[in-house]
Amino acid sequence: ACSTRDPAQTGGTSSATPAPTAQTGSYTPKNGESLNLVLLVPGLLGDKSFFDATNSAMDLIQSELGAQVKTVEMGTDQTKWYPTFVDYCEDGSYDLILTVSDSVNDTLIQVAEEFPEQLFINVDATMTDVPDNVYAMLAKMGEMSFLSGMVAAKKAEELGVNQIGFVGGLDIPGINEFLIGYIDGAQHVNPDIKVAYSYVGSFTDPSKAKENALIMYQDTQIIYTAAGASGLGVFDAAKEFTAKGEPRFAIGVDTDQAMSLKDSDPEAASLIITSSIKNIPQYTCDAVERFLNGEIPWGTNEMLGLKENGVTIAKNEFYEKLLSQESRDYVDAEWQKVISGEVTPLDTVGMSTEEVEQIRQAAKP
Amino acid sequence: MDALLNVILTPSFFYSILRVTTPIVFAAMGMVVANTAGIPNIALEGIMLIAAFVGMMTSALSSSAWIGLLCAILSGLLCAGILAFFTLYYRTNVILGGIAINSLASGGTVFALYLFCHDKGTSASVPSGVLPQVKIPLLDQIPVVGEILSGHNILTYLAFLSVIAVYILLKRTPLGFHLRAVGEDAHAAESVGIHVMRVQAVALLISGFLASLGGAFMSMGYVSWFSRDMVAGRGWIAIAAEAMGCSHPIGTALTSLLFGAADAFSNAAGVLGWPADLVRTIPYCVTLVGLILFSVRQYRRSNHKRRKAQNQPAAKPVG
Amino acid sequence: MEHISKIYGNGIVANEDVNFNLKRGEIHALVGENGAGKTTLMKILFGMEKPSSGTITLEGAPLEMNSSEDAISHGIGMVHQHFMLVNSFTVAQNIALGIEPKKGLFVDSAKVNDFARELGEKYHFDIDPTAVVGTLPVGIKQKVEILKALARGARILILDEPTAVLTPQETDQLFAELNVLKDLGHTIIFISHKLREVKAISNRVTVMRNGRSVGVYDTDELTEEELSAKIVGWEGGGELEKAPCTPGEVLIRAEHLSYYGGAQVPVLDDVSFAVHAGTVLGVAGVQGNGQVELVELLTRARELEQGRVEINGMDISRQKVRALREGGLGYIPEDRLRQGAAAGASIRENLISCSYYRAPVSGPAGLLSNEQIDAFTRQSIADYEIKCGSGASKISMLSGGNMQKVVVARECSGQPSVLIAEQPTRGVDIGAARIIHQKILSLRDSGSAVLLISADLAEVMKLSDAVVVLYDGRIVAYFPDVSAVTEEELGLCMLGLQRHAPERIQEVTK
Amino acid sequence: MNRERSFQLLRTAVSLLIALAAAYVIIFLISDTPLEAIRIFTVGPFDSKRHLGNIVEAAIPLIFSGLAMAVVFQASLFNLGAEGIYYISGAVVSLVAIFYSMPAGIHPLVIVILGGVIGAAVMAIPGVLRAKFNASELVTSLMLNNILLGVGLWILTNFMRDPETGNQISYKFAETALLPKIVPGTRIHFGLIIALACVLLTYLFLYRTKWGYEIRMTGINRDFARYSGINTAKVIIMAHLVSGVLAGMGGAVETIGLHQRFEWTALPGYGFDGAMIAMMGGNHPLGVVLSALFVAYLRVGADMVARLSDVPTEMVSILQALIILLVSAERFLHTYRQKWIEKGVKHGRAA
Ligand SMILES: Nc1ncnc2c1ncn2[C@@H]1O[C@H](COP(=O)(O)OP(=O)(O)OP(=O)(O)O)[C@@H](O)[C@H]1O
Ligand SMILES: Nc1ncnc2c1ncn2[C@@H]1O[C@H](COP(=O)(O)OP(=O)(O)OP(=O)(O)O)[C@@H](O)[C@H]1O
Ligand SMILES: [Mg+2]
Ligand SMILES: [Mg+2]
Repeated sequence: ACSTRDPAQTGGTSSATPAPTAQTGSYTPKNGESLNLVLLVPGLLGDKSFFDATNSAMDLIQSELGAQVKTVEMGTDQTKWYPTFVDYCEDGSYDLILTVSDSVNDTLIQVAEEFPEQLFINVDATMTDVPDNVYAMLAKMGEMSFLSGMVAAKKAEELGVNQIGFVGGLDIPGINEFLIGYIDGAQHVNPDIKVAYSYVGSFTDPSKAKENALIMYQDTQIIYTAAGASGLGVFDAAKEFTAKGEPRFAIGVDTDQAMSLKDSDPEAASLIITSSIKNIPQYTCDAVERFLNGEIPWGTNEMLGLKENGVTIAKNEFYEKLLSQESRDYVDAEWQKVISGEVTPLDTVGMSTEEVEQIRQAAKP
Repeated sequence: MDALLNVILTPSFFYSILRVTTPIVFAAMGMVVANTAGIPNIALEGIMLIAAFVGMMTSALSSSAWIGLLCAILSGLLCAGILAFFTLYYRTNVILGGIAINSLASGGTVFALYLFCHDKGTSASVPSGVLPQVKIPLLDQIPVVGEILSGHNILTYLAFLSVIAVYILLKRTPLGFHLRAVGEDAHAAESVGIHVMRVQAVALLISGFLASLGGAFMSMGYVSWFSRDMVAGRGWIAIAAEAMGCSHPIGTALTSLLFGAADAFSNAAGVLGWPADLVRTIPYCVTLVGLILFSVRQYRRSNHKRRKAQNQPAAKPVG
Repeated sequence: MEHISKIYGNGIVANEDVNFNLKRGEIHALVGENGAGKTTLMKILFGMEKPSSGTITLEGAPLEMNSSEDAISHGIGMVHQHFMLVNSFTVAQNIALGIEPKKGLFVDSAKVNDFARELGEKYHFDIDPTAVVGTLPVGIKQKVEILKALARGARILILDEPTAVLTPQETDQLFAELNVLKDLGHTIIFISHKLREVKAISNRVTVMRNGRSVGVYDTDELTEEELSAKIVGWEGGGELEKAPCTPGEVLIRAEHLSYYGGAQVPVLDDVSFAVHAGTVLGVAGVQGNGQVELVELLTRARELEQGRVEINGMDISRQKVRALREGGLGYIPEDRLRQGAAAGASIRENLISCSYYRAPVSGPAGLLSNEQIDAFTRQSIADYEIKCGSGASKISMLSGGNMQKVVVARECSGQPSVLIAEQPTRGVDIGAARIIHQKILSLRDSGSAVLLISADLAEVMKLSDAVVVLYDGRIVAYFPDVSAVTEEELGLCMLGLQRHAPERIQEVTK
Repeated sequence: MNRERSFQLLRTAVSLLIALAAAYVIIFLISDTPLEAIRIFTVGPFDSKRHLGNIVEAAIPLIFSGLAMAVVFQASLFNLGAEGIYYISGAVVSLVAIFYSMPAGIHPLVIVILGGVIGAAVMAIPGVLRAKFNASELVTSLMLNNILLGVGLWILTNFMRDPETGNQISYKFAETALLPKIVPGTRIHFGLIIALACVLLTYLFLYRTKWGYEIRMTGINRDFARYSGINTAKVIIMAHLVSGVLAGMGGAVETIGLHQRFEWTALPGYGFDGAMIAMMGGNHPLGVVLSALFVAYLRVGADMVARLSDVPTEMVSILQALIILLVSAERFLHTYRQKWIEKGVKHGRAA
């Protein structure tokens, strides 16, 4: 019921089995009627990334499973998170408390231990010691960036250049997973390809991202951006160069950015080849369904990669327009190979700063 | 190093300096006017943010960038007016008032953004207006200079015109006289019947007007949407520039440019893969070092004067 | 002005049911002790303060004023006691401020200068319109202030202690100018603590005491003594007793002091003198002849350029201010608001600024002793008759005269062996001035050396044992025995019209 | 005098009421359950021990930064450097909290002292520049804030990032490094005691020692201070150092008090909070405590209303703006004040 999207669009096969509706599940909601869920966001909505994606998962869960849902922003001050969790645990009426991202792990573990009766799901995290009342999932950013890397490299091939670029928000592990996966994917296509990279220094400074991209675009045709709201600046820069008669392209992240810009800024949208996306809404909804069916492996942390349909890239009209059929076929083929295990992208999770440094230096122009 | 020079020694690098400097110059000129009247406006950051939002929103609603600009200016004036009302009429500490406006702006714009386009991050999903870029005839024919100076957003030109305007305002007009008199000695101004509160309110309004142009540039020139906290400290930089420029319009414009250049440089260095955390501090380091050198020089100069005076031959032999 | 009352925000009743009237073309003096409410009454008349109750009638019509702007438009002008001038502006700019002649959108700077010049000529005020005000001597500043008011068409001119900073000659000149104004039909209110001046210039006089008006008199009806009695509310006073002096060793010695301060011509030129223990050396001179620089050099507010100063045997160029004070230097500064007091601090805090860091005020571990401070505060308030709520109230709440007493109390408290007193009674009423004079003399009698710098000749002659006259940065005259000179003689020297021989001046270094 | 003070209280109360009323109006406009939201906002922070604890724990860093700012403000120096000091002090002490093992009582002590030393060292820069060369401390401190953020992030990335997590956070602190909780059922930690001790010490320092006297006199009138023989350059540096110590200790206390890792990736905002709190508290240590508690109460209330009802968190900043503007509006209601005082005087006369 959760996979409302056309599975064909995602390229891979959906792992979601046809799900029973909430009413038919083996679980009885605490209030006896409908499922009562709350999502505690460790930050603020509007990140255009996992917070927003998880928030839309809640809408999906509400419409597909008829659950009562609520989303709470806990803000950026970490010290406020614990009291919020405790407020909701003490309330006692929630069947599940959802949360998202690694940053909340410490708090989650502490609260889970203090409230053993309460069940929690972290929809996108790496956790080592998962308490028995917690279930964690992780979308492999490295693998979706692997796809982006392949797309970028193929596009570079088509343009006859040997360099692609990356603009990140901050030089932090979460962002570097994108970079490393991207480099890995690009080198999978062309081992000699060069990858320029830079960091904006903020997820909320699109103007600065634009400055970065304007410089990088001088000798780079394609830029993959993982910089939250700042990433918009990269598209703007691509538009500016293209307007001058020097076509430049971008790859977006987190949501299908071409489609979301299509109405407000068609020129920018038409330069976004694709976007790498976490399937958070789908797999979160799936997880809640599994919960209803009693199928959640509590106390574990599951990785959701290409194989599990945890991540994907956007295949929209612009993708078809900007990338040749041949290249697209190539990407699909390699995608299947990853699923079948013939190709294994680098495991970027928990990579040390030194390893990251080594890989990105090696690929630097 | 070569790579760096390749990036820096291009017209587009110098072009980017002017673009980066634009919002800073506007806000810094606002600070010059306010400070001259003795009422430092530290709400510039917030006013820019609000103007950026209002400009985006109204241009989206009206499908006209010019109406957007007008509304952005009105919002800047309104904020400055509120600040003036409280700090001048009700005697709220001016610094506290500034902090309050900044707080109002950072929360209020996100709140309004959410109401307006159901998004707490950016307004990119809403088509909003962009102010035109201006190709200057003849100038854009000249090879390098043309590339650097022509084709900027209209607000960039306005920013540099505002420097001249502020200079003339302060040095030549009656209002400028009153601003300076009030700033230097409010009692003296009051004693000749100048309405101190009114003059300071005008100063704040002018500074709000200038800052709102800087804000409008952010969302309607620099980029074409609003995103939360998009002013990202430029108002504070402007305050630093004004202090370093000793409240003088020209000096302040120059220090703003210095800062813009350092910022453009840090962008270039960042792209070349220098450590990102440290690279982002470059503009601030440059400002800091610049300020230190400037102050040390001032200090030396005053010392030097004293020493020179000491070495002067006595009018009459000692003894 | 009828039944005027004014209660300030801090609850002080500055005026209570005051009646005050003014006749066209008169010079009306307003006198009273410090804090009697004179300034407040005038500020009300000038629209700067709103009365709590009462009415103002101008030529039969009731006057409702919200700001000084309104007062100015009714032809009222005020010259405040503290200068209200923008220092970085020129004379002309200050005069034209707010009524600038325009050329299009801009200020017409040529007209600004012409306007000022014409105005000066019209009223026979000798000023340079292009001079920057901050560099001018006080006498000129005072004229600029008056011109400012006249430029705005003031028919009623309020002068709040205009003569406090002037020399007798300057005062005489001002009076001449005031009389011109009177003849031109202007009405003048004149506030002063100097009764001689009141007698000399005014037609009528209103006396204020404790916020009330005591009465209005024709000036000719009263003698100075009677007026004085009306002001303080009791008879008496009498001459200061001054014991013959007994000079001791030299405690202040200045040798060949020259000072340029960056200028081409010396501000001080080869100044030498010595002050002995148990004596008062008066420095007379028209302001702007180097007195300020001299004092600032002696107190280390400026770096010495040439020459040498010894205070209490210390070569001051090697000493910090603190060390000088430790070595027995007391200093009553000219400008109590700039240097002499921390306006935002309490009276008690202002009283301890010389002693806070050492026993008994500062105990072990740098902790201040409240008992000591309170005791000292109580003592000072009693000794100097400081009128205040309590030692804990802010010094800025005091009237100028009482503020001055705080400064004097502090500076004299440590029994300094050397006292530099600069305009010690500027703007202070008779009673307070008397207390301050007595204190200075008692210091001298107990063996201190006092250097007195004052623009008030009467004061110089009353207190000093010997007098030097400073003119154009040089000592031009030395009178070893004050009782043998007349004010006229001194005045001539101050104007540079008479000089003593170098040999005679040399005597002062002995 | 007393009448004036009681009016002051009255005015503050009225402006608080107006600010709250404005908040209620906003809540009414945007909430579907306004009455519930208002209840949570107003009394929520007091409805349980844990929530009361939230107020206190939120007030602790505010007290430190408020004190730090009060000291420089008293010297008439406008330095907003507490912001950067919180960050760098937190980052550096985290290294000690992670990589050194020490006995339980000693470890936090070392960390807090180290925080103070770092704060002093950083503040020395604007202090010396101001004292020696008259460089604007406002500008130098604002620039330093951003530089320290970069340096702190660099330390975090390169020396203590926990690769186990995908986030920009450090390894966990050693157990021994954490400040003990002192009130069961809340997270109030030993930092409160340190904060209150600092309040007392700062009060004594400012109002009862000769150094505090020098700072205040220099702040009120620098010419007067110089004339009195006070070495104002020394005083400027001293005020900066003391302020730096307080801010640095605040950063350290907050880091090991409520956090288990170093997890700030942006300036935490305490510098500006401190300026606001110091000014609202009249730059007096006791005023700082009161205004810190008040601001903490507002924030806890707003957090609660945001998390338990449908009012967004952004409302806090709007509300905060209103309250700052009104509460510090000296002349708000001043016409009534004048009447109130005149009446008092007349009563006094009549009696
Ligand atoms: N703005 C003010 N706020 C509070 N109290 C004031 C204010 N101005 C004056 N006062 C008080 O009002 C009283 C009258 O002051 P006023 O200035 O009118 O006296 P004055 O007669 O001019 O004295 P002086 O001869 O010293 O100038 C004094 O006690 C003074 O402290
Ligand atoms: N805003 C104020 N608050 C408190 N006290 C004030 C205020 N303004 C003035 N005063 C006090 O009232 C007194 C009278 O004010 P004003 O400025 O007229 O002094 P003044 O007449 O020049 O004094 P003086 O003649 O003694 O030199 C001053 O000494 C001052 O301390
Ligand atoms: Mg007076
Ligand atoms: Mg007076």
